[in-house]
Amino acid sequence: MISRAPVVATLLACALAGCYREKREFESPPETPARDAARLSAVLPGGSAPLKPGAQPTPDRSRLDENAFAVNQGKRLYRWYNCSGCHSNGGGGMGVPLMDAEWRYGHEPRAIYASIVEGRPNGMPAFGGRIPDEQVWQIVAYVRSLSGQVQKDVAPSRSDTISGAPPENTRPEAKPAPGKAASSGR
Amino acid sequence: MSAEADQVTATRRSGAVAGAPTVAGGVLDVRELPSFGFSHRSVMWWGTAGLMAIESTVFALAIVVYFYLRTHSELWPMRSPPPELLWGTLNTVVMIVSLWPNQLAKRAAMKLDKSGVQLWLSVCTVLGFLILMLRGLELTALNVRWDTDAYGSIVWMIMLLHTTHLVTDTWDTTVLDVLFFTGPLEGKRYVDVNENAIYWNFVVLSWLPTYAVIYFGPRG
Amino acid sequence: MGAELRRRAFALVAAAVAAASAGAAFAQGRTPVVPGAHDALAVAGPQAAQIGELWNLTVFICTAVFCAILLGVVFALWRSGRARDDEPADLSSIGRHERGPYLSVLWSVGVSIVLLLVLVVASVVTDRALARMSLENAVNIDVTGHQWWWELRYGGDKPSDSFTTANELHIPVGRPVILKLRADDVIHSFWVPSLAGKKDLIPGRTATLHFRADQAGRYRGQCAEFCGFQHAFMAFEVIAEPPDRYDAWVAAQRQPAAEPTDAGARRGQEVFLGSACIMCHAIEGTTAGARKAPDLTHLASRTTIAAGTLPNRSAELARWIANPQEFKPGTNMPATALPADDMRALVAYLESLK
Amino acid sequence: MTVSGTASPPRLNSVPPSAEDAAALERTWRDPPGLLGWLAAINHKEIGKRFIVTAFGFFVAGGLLAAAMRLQLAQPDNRLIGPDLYNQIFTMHGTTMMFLFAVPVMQAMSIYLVPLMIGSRSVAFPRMNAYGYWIYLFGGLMLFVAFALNIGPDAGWFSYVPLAGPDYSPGKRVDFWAQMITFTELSALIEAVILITGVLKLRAPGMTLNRIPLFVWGMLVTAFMVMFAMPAVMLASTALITDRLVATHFYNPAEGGDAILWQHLFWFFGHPEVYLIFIPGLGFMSAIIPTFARRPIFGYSAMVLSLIATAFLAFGLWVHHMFATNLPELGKSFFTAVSMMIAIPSAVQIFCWLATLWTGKLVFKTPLLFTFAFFFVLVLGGMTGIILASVPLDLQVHDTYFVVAHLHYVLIGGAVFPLFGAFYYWFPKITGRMLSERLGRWNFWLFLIGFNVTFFPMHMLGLQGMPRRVYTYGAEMGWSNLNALASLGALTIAISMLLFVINVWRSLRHGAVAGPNPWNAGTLEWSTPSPPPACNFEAIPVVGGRDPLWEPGGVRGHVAGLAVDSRELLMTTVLDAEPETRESFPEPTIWPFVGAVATTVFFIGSIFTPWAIVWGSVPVAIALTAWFWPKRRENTAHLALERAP
Repeated sequence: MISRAPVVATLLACALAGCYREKREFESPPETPARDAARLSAVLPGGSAPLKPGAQPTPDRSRLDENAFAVNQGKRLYRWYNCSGCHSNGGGGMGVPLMDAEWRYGHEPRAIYASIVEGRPNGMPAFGGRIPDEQVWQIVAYVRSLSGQVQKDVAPSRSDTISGAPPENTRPEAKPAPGKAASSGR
Repeated sequence: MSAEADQVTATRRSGAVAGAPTVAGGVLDVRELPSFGFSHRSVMWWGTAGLMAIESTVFALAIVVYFYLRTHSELWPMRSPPPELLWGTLNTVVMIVSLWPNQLAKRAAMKLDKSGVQLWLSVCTVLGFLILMLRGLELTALNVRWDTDAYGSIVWMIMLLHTTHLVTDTWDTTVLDVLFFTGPLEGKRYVDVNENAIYWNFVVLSWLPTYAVIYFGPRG
Repeated sequence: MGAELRRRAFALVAAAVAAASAGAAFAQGRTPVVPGAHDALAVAGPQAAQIGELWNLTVFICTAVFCAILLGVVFALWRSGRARDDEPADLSSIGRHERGPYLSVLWSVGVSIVLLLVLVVASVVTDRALARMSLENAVNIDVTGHQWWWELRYGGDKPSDSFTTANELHIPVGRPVILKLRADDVIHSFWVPSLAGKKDLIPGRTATLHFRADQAGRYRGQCAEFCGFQHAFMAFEVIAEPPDRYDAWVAAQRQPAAEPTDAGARRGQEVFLGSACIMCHAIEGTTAGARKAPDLTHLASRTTIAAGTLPNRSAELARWIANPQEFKPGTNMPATALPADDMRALVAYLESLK
Repeated sequence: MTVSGTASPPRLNSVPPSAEDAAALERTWRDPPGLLGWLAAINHKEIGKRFIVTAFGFFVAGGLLAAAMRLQLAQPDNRLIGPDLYNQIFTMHGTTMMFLFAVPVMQAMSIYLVPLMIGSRSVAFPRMNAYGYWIYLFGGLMLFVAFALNIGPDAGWFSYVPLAGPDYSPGKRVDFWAQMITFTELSALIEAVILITGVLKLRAPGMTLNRIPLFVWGMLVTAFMVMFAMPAVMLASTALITDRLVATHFYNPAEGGDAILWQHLFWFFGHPEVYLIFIPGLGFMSAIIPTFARRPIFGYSAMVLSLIATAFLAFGLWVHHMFATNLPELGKSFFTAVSMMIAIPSAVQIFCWLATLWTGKLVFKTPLLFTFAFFFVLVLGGMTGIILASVPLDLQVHDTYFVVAHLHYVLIGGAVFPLFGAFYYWFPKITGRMLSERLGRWNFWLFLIGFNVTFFPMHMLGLQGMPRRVYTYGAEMGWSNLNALASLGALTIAISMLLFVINVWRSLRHGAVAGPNPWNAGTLEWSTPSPPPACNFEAIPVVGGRDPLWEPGGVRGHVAGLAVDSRELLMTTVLDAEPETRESFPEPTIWPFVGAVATTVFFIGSIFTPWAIVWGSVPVAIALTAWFWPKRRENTAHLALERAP
């Protein structure tokens, strides 16, 4: 007879978590038509006029990193859009590593979103307008999983490819710290 | 004691049932029958046999999978050196040695010889834990991780499969051993010791092919 | 008339975009495509035909046996007597050899064995025949299964001769075709009932399938192995045409995409290259070179879009681009919301890719 | 050690037993009262009843899922159920029917019936039996809770990799599926060992191997098949879950794994599974037909031999599920031959039944009707099976609705119709009351008609190219009418099932009282009251024939000298069932239940973290040890009865 309420509450919480973790959300068309395509930057370093976040109000979908399907879609797009070309499986290469604790522009979903949409100096192209918001958020969720910032039961497991870095769902959480400009020469 | 033992062995030889009663006047009186029996006379024996049949199938299939995967890759082991022989071989030797006290425990049980069972069961228990320790060292010497490639995966699966058997039967032996010191005892417990010994034989015998596959599959 | 059509198309585009922007979950139903022949018993090639013959034999024998057994049951019911609920069992059979039943069982089993052997032999013979189809001067095509569409790569003497298309397999009538089957993600299965049996496309493996179409026509195929959300709409068309027309088609497909002529199309090309399309699609002769989705170099030459799901008309094209999830929930193509005029231009450009 | 004789406890002396002996036996073998007692129950009839009811519950659940599918497919381009939910529904339907209904319900029936048919007081390992039930129940509940939480598996009931692998099935859906396999297979393996041991050691004296009822033979063969088939799928699903959880590479072609390996392992289990659903069905047939033909079965030995032959052949044809995967020609021919030859033993049995009916005098009761459905439905399914066994034909109809039709004709015709016959046949024994014949006939005819209206059109749909597992189809494909018809048939089946439930419901209250042997059947279970007492037989009969209740001298006498105030059982020799020992059996205990709970925590935990295998095994070990540890009171009782060999 010891208060059953907390137990029930916990179970319910787990249940709902389970529900959302497994939800397969298929992209619905965005509310607002995207900006004029012609004015968009080409996929080039420091390309012209990336959209300003906020100028195009996009709904914050950072909660997607609690959704296994979205994170997995992010993983697929990370491969499809050749993010791995520079960042490899998170270990980095031409691009900065994404599996360590170092986040020059912040590790929060919105910051990563901005990095993808606006691009960053030293080679990160702006994908604004080329990758639909929904997909950007999926990639954001996946990128966070690369440094173990996503729950283990949500992060993807190994993929059907040559095993490079350890699978995302086995990575230790890297305590994110604002990167020092000093160590930017990577 | 010994007289009964003789009787046991005698009946086992002749295959007949000790003083099998017959129907007289529509009544078959069974009160004089023994209340437990060894080997195929006891349900435990059949239970253990079933268990061993199932697990033999699992081992067989696991080994089939091993060679299936081997035929599918031109390099074997795929990208890692074969496991080191030292601990595995040592463990195999210890396991084979452990068959002897195991056999003595079995024989003592058939003789319903309590002190004998206590002695040899304790020896088996100690050996069981020793073997588990060696198994721990073996796992450190496999030279491959389960997530390296398919070779590592199947090697680890087979090893853990057998380790599970070691753990369960060692635990089983320990519990029986304790019971023989604390009681309460009854005739059936000797049958349990007997079955436990048979099962240990199985655990050791199932290891021999496994050992060959794990350690010489990548070398052959 | 053409103008009229275009006007109606634009109206529809506007409607679609409006609906999409309003985030309308409900769909205005799918416009059906006109499917090619799609029936294992309506055969149009030697492979399917041989299977058809075996089918007739097997069905004949099986039906005969089936009827015989049913007759046996009915007879048993009819001739054996009825008993009262409390009637004592008839034990006369114990220890007695029941000759009649014994012989009839023996005979029935014997006959079944013989018939089974006939079927085994017939089956094996047919299997050999299927394997032995003559392959001289065959057309080689690489087929890759993707979730949820088919990539088709035609080889050539020179590397430059090879080209890629999707979801519409053109083959010459009367010439054998050899397909090299691969899968990009999960297991799919290539099946054109009217032409040949199916064959699985399995990741990490390569399978080959060969068949021949003896009659010109369109034959529908569909993925037969469950492959995820859109397994139901992973269809394709096999278009068997006379050799000359086939050669003409090949020649056309080898060309890069036509440069847009009118202003609308040119604008559409800009939209294409500046929006999400370019991330996955390829159009030979432009900077679009991604190969994650169907090659659109000659999109306008195809009769369907979205793996045989929609007819290739500007109206459907626009609705598809605006909201693919409406037609194929779970498909990997994202919704691309464009201003009405951009969408109009984009569709015009795609329609110009003959 | 050998304290036999001292203070000799009360034994069953007089045959037939005196009233107080009977009362004592009832006290001894009854399950304890109260909720704890309910959880501690180990009597095979109680566990068997729960098992049957649970399995039937899953049957209904699976049926509702099927109804949802038929609703979705009733019209083209239907948007009622989206692909995500539909994939979960058909996966749940297949999984439920195969793993949670078909195999378990057969074992459930045998848990209840076999001890009664072989003249025993209990199954071989009553506590294990209870544990097996709880494991099965928890595994099934886990799957449905997961489904309710949108974690329902969605990769099909045979979960082909890589679709079911880590890369293409994110989240935990498939892990729950794989773990459900672990639960049900564990339960099935336990029950198999229990059944084999029971049939070989606990038979009434005089019931030699060639006097065992054919149903018991069927279950014995099935149990042996389980022992050798189930390990394959356990190994496969373990590899799947480790692939998904700890990144092993069994099925990853890029790292030396192989997608076809899964198919080999799965079908090496999967095809025998069809037969371990089908063989008990044959057993039901062989139990019902002689009773209502009022004569012993024709060709007993031929029947037994063909059961065994079927079991062996069943392991030699798994590859006919994989003809489309590009295998070497010769191999395929071999599997074609075997797949067709397995029809022969089935044919032998069918002809023997025909001979029995032919030469018998028939009593038309509902159970017999259901056996006639077998002749129509199963035989048709067998014919389409021969089509599927032929490589070229299979390449056309494989993975289409033709296969869906075939497997339902085989499984429902070969197992479910006989099973319902068995329900009507043994319901009086289990409950003491008869089911209504009138409702029974309605139940039968609606089921038969509805079944054929549902599944026969699917043959045509398959030939017209409709693949299985599509969540909808285009109106342009011309599949609409046949699909609508099939959905109509499904409705009819649903109604007939409703009638059955009503029939059971009413008969439990006001069905006619059955008495020990309402059908004047010949086997032992009908010699004891309905429902049977806790000890099954107050005095264990000594058997002298195959149909003891029919043959003169079928019951040569009764066993005396077994304890009445302690759970004592007679062991007999394997071949000739000569009295051998009297073993003391364990009493009810809560530990199997606790152990099952611990095991459940262990299994579900290991879906989320491999460490659960470490910390989860501790409570399991504790529970099992406590379960094994002898209780003083029981021990003294046993010592009082003890007599060393």
